[in-house]
Amino acid sequence: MASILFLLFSTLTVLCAVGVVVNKNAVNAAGCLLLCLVGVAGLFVQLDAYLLAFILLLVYAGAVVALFLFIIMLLDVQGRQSFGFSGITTFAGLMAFALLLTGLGTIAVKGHLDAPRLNRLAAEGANLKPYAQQLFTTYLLPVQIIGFLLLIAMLGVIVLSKKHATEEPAK
Amino acid sequence: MIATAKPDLVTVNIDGKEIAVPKGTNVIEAARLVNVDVPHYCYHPKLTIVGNCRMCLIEMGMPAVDPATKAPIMDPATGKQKINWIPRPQIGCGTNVSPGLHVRTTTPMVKDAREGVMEFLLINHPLDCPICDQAGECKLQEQATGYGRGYSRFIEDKNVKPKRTQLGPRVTLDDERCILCSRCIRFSKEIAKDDVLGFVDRGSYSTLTCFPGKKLENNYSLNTVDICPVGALTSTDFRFKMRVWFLKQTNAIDTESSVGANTVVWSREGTIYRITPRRNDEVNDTWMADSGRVLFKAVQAPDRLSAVKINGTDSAFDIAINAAAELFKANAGAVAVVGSGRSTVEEQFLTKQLATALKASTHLVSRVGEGDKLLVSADRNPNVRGALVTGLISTLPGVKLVDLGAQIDAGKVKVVVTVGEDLAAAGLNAGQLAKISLIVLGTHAKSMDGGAKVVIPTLTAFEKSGTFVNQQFRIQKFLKAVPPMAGATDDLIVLAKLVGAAGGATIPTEVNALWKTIAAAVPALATTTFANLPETGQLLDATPFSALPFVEGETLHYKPAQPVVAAANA
Amino acid sequence: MFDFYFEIPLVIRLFLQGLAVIMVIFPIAGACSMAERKVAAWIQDRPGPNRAVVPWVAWIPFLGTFLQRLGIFHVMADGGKMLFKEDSLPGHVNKFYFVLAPIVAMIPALTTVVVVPFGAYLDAAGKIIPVGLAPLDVGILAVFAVSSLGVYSMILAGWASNSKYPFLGSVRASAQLISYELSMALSVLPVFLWVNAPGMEATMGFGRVVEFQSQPGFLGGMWFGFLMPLSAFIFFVALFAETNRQPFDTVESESDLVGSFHTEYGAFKWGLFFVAEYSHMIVGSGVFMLLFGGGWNPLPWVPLADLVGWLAQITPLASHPLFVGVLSISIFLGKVLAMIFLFMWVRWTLPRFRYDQVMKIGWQRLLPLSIANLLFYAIAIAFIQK
Amino acid sequence: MAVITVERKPLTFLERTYLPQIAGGLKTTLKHLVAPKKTLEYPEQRPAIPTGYRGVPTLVMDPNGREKCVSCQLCEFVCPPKAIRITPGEIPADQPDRAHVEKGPKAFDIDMLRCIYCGLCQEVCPEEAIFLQNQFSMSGYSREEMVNHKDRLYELGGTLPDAHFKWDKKKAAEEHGNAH
Repeated sequence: MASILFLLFSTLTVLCAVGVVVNKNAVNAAGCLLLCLVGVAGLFVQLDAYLLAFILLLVYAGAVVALFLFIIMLLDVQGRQSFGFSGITTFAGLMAFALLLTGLGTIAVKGHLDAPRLNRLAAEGANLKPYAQQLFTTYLLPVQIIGFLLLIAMLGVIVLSKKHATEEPAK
Repeated sequence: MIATAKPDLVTVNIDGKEIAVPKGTNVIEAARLVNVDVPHYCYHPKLTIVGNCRMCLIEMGMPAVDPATKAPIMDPATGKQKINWIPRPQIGCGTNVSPGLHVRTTTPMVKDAREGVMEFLLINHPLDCPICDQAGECKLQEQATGYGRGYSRFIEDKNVKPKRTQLGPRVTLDDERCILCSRCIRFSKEIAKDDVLGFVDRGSYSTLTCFPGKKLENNYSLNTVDICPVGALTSTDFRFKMRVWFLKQTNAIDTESSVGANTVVWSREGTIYRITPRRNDEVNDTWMADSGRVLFKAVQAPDRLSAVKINGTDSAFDIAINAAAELFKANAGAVAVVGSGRSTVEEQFLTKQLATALKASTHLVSRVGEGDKLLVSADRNPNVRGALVTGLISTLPGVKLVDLGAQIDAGKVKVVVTVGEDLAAAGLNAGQLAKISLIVLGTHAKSMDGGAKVVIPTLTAFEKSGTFVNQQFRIQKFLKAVPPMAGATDDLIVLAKLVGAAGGATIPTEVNALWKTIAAAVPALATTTFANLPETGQLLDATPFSALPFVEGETLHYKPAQPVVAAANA
Repeated sequence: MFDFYFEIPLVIRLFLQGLAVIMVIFPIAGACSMAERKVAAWIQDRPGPNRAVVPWVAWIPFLGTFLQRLGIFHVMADGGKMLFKEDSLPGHVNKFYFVLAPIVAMIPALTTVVVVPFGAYLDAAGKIIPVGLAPLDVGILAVFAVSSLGVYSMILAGWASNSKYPFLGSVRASAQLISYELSMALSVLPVFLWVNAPGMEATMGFGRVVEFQSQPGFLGGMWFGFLMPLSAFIFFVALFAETNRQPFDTVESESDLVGSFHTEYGAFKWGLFFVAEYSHMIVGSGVFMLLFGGGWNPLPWVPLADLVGWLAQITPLASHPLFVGVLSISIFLGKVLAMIFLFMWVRWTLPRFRYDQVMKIGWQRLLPLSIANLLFYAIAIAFIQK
Repeated sequence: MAVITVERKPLTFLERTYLPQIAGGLKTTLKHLVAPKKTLEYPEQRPAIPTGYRGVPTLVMDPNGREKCVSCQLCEFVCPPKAIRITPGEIPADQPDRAHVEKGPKAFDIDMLRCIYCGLCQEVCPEEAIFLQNQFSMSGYSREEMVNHKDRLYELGGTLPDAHFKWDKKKAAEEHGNAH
């Protein structure tokens, strides 16, 4: 039962992940991304990590991808010709590939988690407390810094988008 | 002051406006020339004047002259010659103009007089306008509106007189509506020369009736209906059929004989309801024969042809034209064309073109009856002279198609195109008809349609525009009154297509465009255009045909140029 | 007595339970559309739909007429119409997403029910056990997460319709839903701060919340709606916005957007959108009642257990788990339906906000208010529960 | 034109929350929710038709049950949308009670898809034969059904009192003979 579900969700996730990259139609790609996230959430649920699953859904599926779609539709980018690889995109792609390889290599080499730790995670996975505790103790500073960075970014976006209004004299 | 009169004109003053009119004109006609309406009932320009309706009362006066010295008496107030106004109103119809005559039609006295006359005319009138067929063209309605007082003081019972009296086969009389103008009586006596009508009894018992043992049944009886100013005389045929205000009037020509009486066709939504005469003082005055008024019934006759047929089976127009073309090709040089004196000038022109293209002989069917010396002439074809003018024929047609019969018997003719003519009735026998392939353009089913190779339905004179040349060589136009019947095709289009099928040139089929072609091809019509043809027609030069023995005798406004050749073949 | 049921394999049992819940939710959502018409009519001094009738029901002397006047059969007539009328597919639409959108609308609407408990029973120990398909620890998060996916149906429907008004509607929808999700989430946090008292196992489920509202004592028996009125208010307002109900139905505003995202839809696909909307309302009302309205407790300070105790004095049958379950589910359903009536009542009372007003209320009023509310309760709870 | 500047009072805090107004509105609607219904249940309950109501045009009979229309076609003439179509006909002389009227409609059609209920036909009728009465619902499944023929028009119109008895007087005068 569990393995069937795992296979189902992992297949869905992988196929949709490929779909995000391969799809020329931006709306289809965003749809694939959404399904991909749902698949990942399903995998999380199987690990009894309900909190992660639903936060993933709430933040990424519910809000971020919705905004993606929103912008794709507003800009109507789907008819555009795709750009070829330029120097910088090739470089970025290679970097991303290298990072992916590194990650996979790391998991392959030392990704094996010992059973007691897994069990402990499984027991606490469904519970809020460990997450909260970690967030508000060990990782308080990073969380705050990241939050602050996001706030700055948001302010920057607002300032940039408001710039037009000041440039064009109001009548 | 009064201007010097021209030799044959007299100058009169009507409502302050001076006008020179011919001597002998009465005041109503003179006033009409200065657009002053003098209301009248009994007066009719083509009938004698009796002055019995008293509606046309006017105030009249003459310039004052000193009886002793004959010197004009001047009015010190205006500095003009004084007018001696007659203290009583005078009738306009019975008063002929005289030099210096002064007429007033708007004074209180005239107004009072008219109101009085109207009141008397209306006291016994049944006021049944909702039922009356004259409503809408009734002089009594018009003048009650224009000159009446607008209300009735008559509270007594109205007179009762016979209603629904049949004066004759075509005329119904409602005596209650009669205002005793006697127009009908005078018409019967003077124009129709059939004195059958008269008044009986006196006072308010006066009643119009036929003389004992007589009936109003002459061929001009319906003219009494036309001239009746009220709804007393009504046409039995048109009675209660349709209100006149719904009817569209289209100028037309009576097709029953070569007189070419001018008519108006009254129609509504494609249905013709009646035909009335149209005034043309050169042709028919204001009259027409009863027999011409029922011709419209042919339009919706049950035997109207409505389907193109090839060998008796329904087909399509283009296929029929192709079939005709094949017949023409297969029998080149053995084709004859029978035109018709009932066709319009345009159709006869196209028939001529067809004959030329086919190198065919042309024939015309003659119809001769007895002329009634009034408005029905001996030649019952309306347009034989059109065939002469367009060159379709050069001699008058024989009574029977003897030539054509002989040619068929001799095998020289194998295909006959007939334009609206019944060849069996025109003199071909069954054996001759069996030998030929017949192409029929016709409006109504005829005896030989079953044997015809190709039948193409065409239009009656009411469904198309065109021209006729009458016995006076007067070319007169008529217009399309109702839309063509479904399935029938305009003769012009059919003929033009046949000309094309025979290998001739393309000819326009729209009347105005066609007339340019006709004007170019026919010298006698070189200056004529359809659009500019006057309502009263245009006289053509008759001299090239003066030697021909026309059959018509004398009719109204027509005298034969030479003694009538006795209708030997009649 | 029901042992045979528990012998059925779990998967099938879950499937049956899910089906049962859907079989309840779906007709209620359909009936809501009828109720909406009736409420609208009553508020407008009209009798409302009262004509349709099934013959053999009409023969029942009193009840038949009553049901007919109530318009019950119009639901069936409407459903039949939706099913059988021609389902047109406009030529200019993106067919795949056009068909997908109403299906996507149904998924979150029916999935969220899974984590919402809708009743309770007393176990052998006399402990209240919530009844629900999947009582998760993270219940409220699951509801938020899954219901946030509902926006996709509107976005897809609007975009796939390939027409002006639906697209504008879908753009509004996505912005509005995302805007009010923030306030909504922040408004419920004080409740969970309160129920996650020190020393207790951390949870974001609904069971604990209802449990907290069933305690003895003045504060204990008080529903959170009274304890945290501002939270309840913010949640309530945000709920209107999230379900696109008047006065926040700018998404579907007929006067300026024709029909918004469902302009191009008809027949059954259109009906699915409506059922989804009412399902959202039902689930939203349920969540509201669980969090702020005492869940299946009949009255404030009168927990379900007390009621069952009183009834058990009359008849011992009252303490049977089945009876308690039915009783609690009825109470809860009654509350939910009352809440839905409130939705309708508001709809036929208030005019629609302008879109800029909606955004202004969301970001400039409700969001600061909910943050202040959160801070206030965080500090207050910190003091109380220290 | 004088411009009156109306000062807009600033809203109080409570007003700016909209809440009192919303509560007031809910109160109003709640009252209506339980208030008695004000609508008519149409097919069973019919509205009272005021006098002078212009419903479907109909033909009426006189108190003797004779048709009043003499097919003068004035209504056909005046009808703005040309909804009326009359075929006039002669009343045969063998109908003793009606022959003196002479003329009556052979066919009388009113196309209710064209009729605009303007009432001009009633106004113009010299015989007071056509009335726009209180019939207000016309429905049918086909265009043909929506054309009221003569029998239907009389069925709808019924008999109306006649103040004039014009034709009876006419008949009496005829029977009485000359009125001298």
